[in-house]
Amino acid sequence: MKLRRALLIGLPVLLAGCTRRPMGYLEGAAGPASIPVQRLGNGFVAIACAVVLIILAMLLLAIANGRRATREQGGVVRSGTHGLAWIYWGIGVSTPVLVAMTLWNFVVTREVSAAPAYLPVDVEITAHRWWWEMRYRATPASDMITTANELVIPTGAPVRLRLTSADVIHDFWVPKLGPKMDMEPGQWNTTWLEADRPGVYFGQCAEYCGLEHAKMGLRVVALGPAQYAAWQRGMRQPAPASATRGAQVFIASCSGCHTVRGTDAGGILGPDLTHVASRGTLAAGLLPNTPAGRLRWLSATQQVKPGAQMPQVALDQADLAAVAGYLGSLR
Amino acid sequence: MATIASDLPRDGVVADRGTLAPASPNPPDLAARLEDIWKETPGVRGWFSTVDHKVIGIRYMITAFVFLLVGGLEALTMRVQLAQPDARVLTPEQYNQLFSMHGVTMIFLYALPMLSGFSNYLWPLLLGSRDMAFPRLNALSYWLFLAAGVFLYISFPLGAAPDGGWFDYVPNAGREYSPGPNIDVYALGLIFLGISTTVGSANFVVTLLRMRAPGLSINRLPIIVWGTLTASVANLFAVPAVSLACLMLWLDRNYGTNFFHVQGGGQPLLWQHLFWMFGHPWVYAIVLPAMGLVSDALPVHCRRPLVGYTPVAMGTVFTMVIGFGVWLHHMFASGIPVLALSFFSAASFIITIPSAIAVFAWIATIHTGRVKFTVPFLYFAGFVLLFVMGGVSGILTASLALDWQLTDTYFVVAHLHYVLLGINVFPVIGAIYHWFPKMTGRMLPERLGRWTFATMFIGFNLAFFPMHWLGLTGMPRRVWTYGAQMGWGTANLIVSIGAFLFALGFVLFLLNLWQGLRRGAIAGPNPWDAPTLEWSMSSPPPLYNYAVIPIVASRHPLWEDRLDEVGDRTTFDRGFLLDNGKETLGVSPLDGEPAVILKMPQDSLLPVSLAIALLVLFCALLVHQALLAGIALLALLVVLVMWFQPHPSPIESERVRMYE
Amino acid sequence: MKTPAAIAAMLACAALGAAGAGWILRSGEDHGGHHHGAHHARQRDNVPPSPARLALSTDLAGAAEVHWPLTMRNPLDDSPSARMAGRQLYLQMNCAGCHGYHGEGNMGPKLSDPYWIYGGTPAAIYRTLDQGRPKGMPAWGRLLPPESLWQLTSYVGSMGGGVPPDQAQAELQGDFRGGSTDNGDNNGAVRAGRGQAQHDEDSSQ
Amino acid sequence: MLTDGWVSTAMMLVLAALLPSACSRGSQPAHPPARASAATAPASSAGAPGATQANTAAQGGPGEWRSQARDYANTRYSPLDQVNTGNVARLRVAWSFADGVQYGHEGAPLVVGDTMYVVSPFPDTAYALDLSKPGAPVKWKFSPHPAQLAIGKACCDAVLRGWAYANGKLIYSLLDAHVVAVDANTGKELWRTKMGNVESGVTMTGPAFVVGNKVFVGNSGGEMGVSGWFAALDVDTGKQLWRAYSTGSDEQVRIGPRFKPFYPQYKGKDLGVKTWPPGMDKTGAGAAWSFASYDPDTNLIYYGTSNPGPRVPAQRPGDNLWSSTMFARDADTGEAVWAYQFTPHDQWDYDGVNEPMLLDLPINGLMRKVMVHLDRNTYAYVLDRETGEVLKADNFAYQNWSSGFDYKTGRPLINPQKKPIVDQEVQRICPPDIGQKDWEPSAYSPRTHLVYVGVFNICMDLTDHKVSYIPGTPYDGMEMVRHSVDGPDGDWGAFIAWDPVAGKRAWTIPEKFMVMSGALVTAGDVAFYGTTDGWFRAVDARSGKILWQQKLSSGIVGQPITYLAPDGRQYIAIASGVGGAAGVQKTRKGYPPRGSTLYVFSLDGHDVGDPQPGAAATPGAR
Repeated sequence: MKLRRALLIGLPVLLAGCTRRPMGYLEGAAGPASIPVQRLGNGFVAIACAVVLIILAMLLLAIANGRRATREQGGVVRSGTHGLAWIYWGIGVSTPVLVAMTLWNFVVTREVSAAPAYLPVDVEITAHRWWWEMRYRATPASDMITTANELVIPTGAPVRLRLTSADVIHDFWVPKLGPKMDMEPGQWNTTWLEADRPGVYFGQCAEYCGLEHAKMGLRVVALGPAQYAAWQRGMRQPAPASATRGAQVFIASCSGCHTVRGTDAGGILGPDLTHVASRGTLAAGLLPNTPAGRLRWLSATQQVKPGAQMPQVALDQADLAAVAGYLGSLR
Repeated sequence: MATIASDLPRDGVVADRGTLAPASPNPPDLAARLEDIWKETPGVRGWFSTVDHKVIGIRYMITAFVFLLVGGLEALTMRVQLAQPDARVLTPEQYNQLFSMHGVTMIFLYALPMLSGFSNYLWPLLLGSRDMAFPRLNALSYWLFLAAGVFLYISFPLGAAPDGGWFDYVPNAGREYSPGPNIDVYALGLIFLGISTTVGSANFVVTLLRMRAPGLSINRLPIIVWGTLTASVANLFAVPAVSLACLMLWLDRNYGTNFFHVQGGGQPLLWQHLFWMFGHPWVYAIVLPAMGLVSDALPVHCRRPLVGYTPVAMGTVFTMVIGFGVWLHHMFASGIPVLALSFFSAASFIITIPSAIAVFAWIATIHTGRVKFTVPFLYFAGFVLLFVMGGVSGILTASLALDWQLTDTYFVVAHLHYVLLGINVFPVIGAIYHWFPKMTGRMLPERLGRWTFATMFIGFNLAFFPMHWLGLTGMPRRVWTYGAQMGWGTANLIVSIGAFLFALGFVLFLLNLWQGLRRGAIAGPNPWDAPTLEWSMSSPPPLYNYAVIPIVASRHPLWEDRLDEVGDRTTFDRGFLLDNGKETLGVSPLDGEPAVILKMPQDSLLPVSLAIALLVLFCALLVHQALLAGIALLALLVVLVMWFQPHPSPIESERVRMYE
Repeated sequence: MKTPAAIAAMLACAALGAAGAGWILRSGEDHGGHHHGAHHARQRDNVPPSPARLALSTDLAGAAEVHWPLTMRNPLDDSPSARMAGRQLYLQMNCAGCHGYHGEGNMGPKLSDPYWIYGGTPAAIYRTLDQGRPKGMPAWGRLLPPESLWQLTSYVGSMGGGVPPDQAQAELQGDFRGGSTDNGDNNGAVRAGRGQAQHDEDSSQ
Repeated sequence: MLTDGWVSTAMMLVLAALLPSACSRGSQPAHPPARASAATAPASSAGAPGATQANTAAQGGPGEWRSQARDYANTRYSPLDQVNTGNVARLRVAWSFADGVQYGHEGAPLVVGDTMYVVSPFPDTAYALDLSKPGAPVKWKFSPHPAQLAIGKACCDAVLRGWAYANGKLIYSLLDAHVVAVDANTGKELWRTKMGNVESGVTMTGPAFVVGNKVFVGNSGGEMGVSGWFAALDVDTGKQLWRAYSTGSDEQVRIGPRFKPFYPQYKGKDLGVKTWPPGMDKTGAGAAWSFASYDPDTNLIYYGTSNPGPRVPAQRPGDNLWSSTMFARDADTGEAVWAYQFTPHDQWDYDGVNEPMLLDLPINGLMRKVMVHLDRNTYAYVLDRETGEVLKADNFAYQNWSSGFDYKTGRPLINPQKKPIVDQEVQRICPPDIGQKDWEPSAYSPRTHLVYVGVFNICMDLTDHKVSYIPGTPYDGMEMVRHSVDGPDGDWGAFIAWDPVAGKRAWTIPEKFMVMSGALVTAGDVAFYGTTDGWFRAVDARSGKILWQQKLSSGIVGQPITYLAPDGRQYIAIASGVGGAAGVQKTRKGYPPRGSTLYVFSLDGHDVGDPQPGAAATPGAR
């Protein structure tokens, strides 16, 4: 419990520690599945800039030369076939560059696409419109962990991701940790990622998936091995029994769509809320998971995320506050 | 700007040869006779029944330009929404419909039709012919394009516009996740438009093979002809893929088939394969003719022939051939095995080489030429830079590993706008400045033209260059809004400002067109002193184009004297005189030897009738009105029967009269 | 030749502009079946005062007693998106487990014929969903907001047996012989299946 | 175990039985004399010279039918032979009785003394019929008025699969998850015990089973996300003595030091929790809704548990113990002694509830005390009933979900092509959810050494849907289209004679519909069964030749019995009232309307009042 509280307090600190561009992949890559690509990307961008500048210079030079010719010789049509040397030299120089880039590309492709032989963490992620369901595979089955919208991983360990979708095509993308991979209904795509250092990494659905594609965010929280083990232990616990008004209203009005293990709430349409209060955000990265954030989400669902599958629950303010309070107790 | 402007010729007085008589003779008695033979029905009926390629070409361009403006307005609306984080100007549905319609409009209703317009207008002039091979088919392809455009836009005011993106991936576009008529409009609209494209492409291919002046062998063809030919052949292979995909989608949505339904054993990736098998060749189809426009028009303003005609022409064809083998690079993240993807990645690298040939050819042409700072030149020179930028960013996305980060980010948005705007819109506008005198007989004002170019060029780069940065910092595509914490606000604001500046450029351009039409200087037959055949006649050209079909001897018929080329000279004042009814010359496919005299059809209401019948048919299919669909189908058959009734066949043995 | 073309082009521009403006205004109100909040505004504007409004804006589940005119229409107008949302709910709320994946009935009554135990008009179906029925039908008004119930109503009515609101009296008197509200093709099949359904299900109902 | 003197004797006899001269013959009296009480040590059973045998002894006299299967071993064998292959064609209706309830009639009437007890499906009305009078008038009627709510919570029709008689009481489960005891003489309610909460989907359709002073019941609702259990109640007070859950901790499952499963995968702490994703064991079903059997020698009670919940396997990775499992428990304490899971991680709703039949069979040359269990998954298992070891596993019908059986691990090998996929249709999985044999009980004749059983010949196209757990609603998710193995017009069922030793069919009678009635076999070497389309047939137990048949008013899903009335005549009774799982054939042509009639047959249709052709003072037990 203490650890989790420490984690919660630590979250904003970790967030603050992130770069100003949390989705950028040309800086701050944090694992073996993303660092080679970062190098490649920076290299290619540099080459691209150089090529554009060289061509720009050539173009300006050519225009200047052409203007000079006009000034000196007037606009008389010029005959002759000279000028082909430009093409020979141009292609002669650019083709080796291109071949080198292609080879570099393949070297990096090989590096990041081949997952390590041993992947200690194995997570099934199912994309829904518009949130993420994570299921950590484990033996025995009772060690499985189900959570949502926040992928918690240990640092320094490669994580296998098995990706699918429950509805339309989505795409799993955490730029600082690894490549994109589509999540397609009826198909399991696998990819992997690894974080070398603890932190919170941003992700986002990268395939257009309808109305709220924009608001399908994701967080990857990388924890040190000890913290990760503590997190695992915590996640395997059921929710504590509660007889509060909030718990009652939750069971009566929310259990059709949400699961809180340890209670009668067993819906699977929305995220598993057994430990919802331990997550950093609500509604797939949209709102901070604070008392105010929870209340706002419950009382203005369709304003905060228009079109979300969660309807505006028809409860009065007191009940909404009670439910928000109950959710806050699910650590 | 001032220094550049100082050495420019005054408006309308571009070339001293501009006021000379056309090279192609048009003696009054012959002109009167041909005028009489070729004249079309006047009035409203004539407006609907014309089959003149020049009229159709201009209509194509105007309609496509209107769609460009509409698509641009859609884009501006989106840019208002995206100008700041967490904005609420638009709802997500509105945004999704807007970006979908923006894509569909620009790619399907602007980019190719605009080039088809140019090609329609220019081909017979460039080829020394009097019309396209199938004039009525030509009219039909325009009416179908218009009808398909209207069909796609009917849904807009009803709030049922396509909202699945122009790529329309299933299952998001399936009935389950898009239950309204939105996607049916898309699917049927694309099938509809596909008919127009196919018909038009077939016409271009046949026209090239048979409708040329004697002596215009394929090694003398202007590059625009190579470009459009390549694009047309590609379309004939590519369009069926998307038409089939759309038909399957429509059946899935309405009749419970399972082509794409996972539940019924279907495969969503099948859609992506079919779509991109079409989509990627299509990208080249809307780029290669535009490159051809530049390759033909830029040298005029550099006062020399294009450097490397043969490599550029062959590069055009080569690009298209490889272009059919790179579609998987749109699907790098879809879970296809890496080995398979690697081939497509490599092909995507290789495809840059022919484009690089063209770039170096253009730069060499400028470098070794005698540059005149005309407005078309500005657009073409600007285009070369934008082309390189679009191409180089394309190389980045060709990289499999890097594309796993780049794909579906704003980097791709930047890339594709550099490609499609840089390589299509800029050349097209340059080409309008270049060929406007031929089409209207008046010059476009240069001064405003330069301001227009500056506004557009700066606006364009302001709008799209920061998108590279946005993409590299991870902003995903197709998002209706984004959070403030992502740090994308400033760049997006710049983009939006740039977009409006770019739009201002278009306003100036329209103003420019208005000025040109109203009081542009009289152009004369060849204001630019250009070398190709279309400049050998009066501006605008007569109805029948060539009173006497010229006999072509080189690539630059009007520059032959000055280029010191050895060998024959193109003859304008002696050639085939075809005044025995509405007729033109057919030649052998490769060498351009005269083979046959073709009787051309009169103007006809059949094309527009067929288009209306099809429009009704598609509307009926959309709303499931079986009876109405049956009636439309019947009308369709009646029109087709009338269309195929016997008409004068080519005359093999008739004595050919020569004009001496 | 060119003048008419220019005029036509401008007219087209104007028409498209007007259409676009109209669309932005219109679709700002209409959000298909997804937008719960937005529906309130639209209903208030377009639907004459009726219990439908109450149903959408207040919690009826076990709260204030509302008198339901059987002839009340579904405030969602049976739009395709409402129906599709209803279909989703039908699967997600385990309705299919009792009534079958295509409404063929099993533990619960068949829903694809016009034989209804508690009435087949939208209002009657809504009430059944909302309050439950004694032989095992749960009261969904507890778990689902009214909007969702109307979506379910829309879907259930479309399975082949829905009674149009204006046929409510005919249904009460046993004179209703129609099929679903909009699918005329099904009538024959539905009528043929009715006898079967009755003998098959009457014991369980 | 062999130190037990009785067992050693049995072993020697088994060896003797292997001699050719000792091979069984139909004319030999293979069954032991009836015993007065089940509590008596069954030494006599070992004395029978048959090659295979069963403890067919039952409570009561040979003419009685005091429990659903007549005996603890679940054989449904009657020693009566008045009706035999020679005269069975003379069977005619003697009388009939309709309770007017239109649900499936699945139970077997009980005959105790001169009274027949029948209980209708929901609303579970009990009737005592006086067999001493012509036409068997109603002696008393008892209406328990169970909650109506239960109708909508019972997955497969509001049925009742049987009732029990003990110590002058008629005891049975009510659909609304209560157990009620009625005075067998007066029809007055003696006690009623609430066993579960029907609102959350717990119903009770299974037959109560009595051993001594205890009545055993289990719950239904495997499709509703209930927690499955099996419980023992005190016959006199209705007080619960013990309850063993099918999932959960060892304490809840009553797994303790006595638990000695044969296979290693069942060894370990709290496997009823660990083989489930966290929390899923609470809704993991494993209901016990079918027949139990009892071995007086070891005081073990055997019963199977149902499918895991939800039926969609994607939601519950793991073996999902102890669903689809056979339990052997101490009848007094409920402690588990062994367990065997027929279908680990059951992906097709195959359950494991089918009746365990306790036989002594020569397996691989050794006489073994075994349990024969024809599972829904199409394997006919022969288990060592003392250890839970699988001795034989043979397919009794067509299946394609499994590519074979691994005797080393005791697990079936799964055909990966037939695993369900969420939201995708997997075609032609055979058998479908209800297996190639459902709960309908088989019969065993010690005279022919064959098991008589109604089986199916069907497959399904399956689409799985993930489901939410919402208390009181189906936790199900299987969308199915069932069809015959043999194409669109193929037969859906058959009645077969199964040789459990050879592991093959002796004969087969193909049937258009699934055979969902129980089987009965008598010492007259006649086997009886009914069909879904309403035919009640008598067949030669050795050849499978149909000797007599009668079309009844509705389809038959009940269990035939035979008894002697006070007039000494042998009667055969069967309920006709289609329903239950047979309803999956509802849309097929020829499916009969519902009904509610009990038919009683006798030779020439004579009833108790009719004159006797010849005195038969002690018929049946020759």
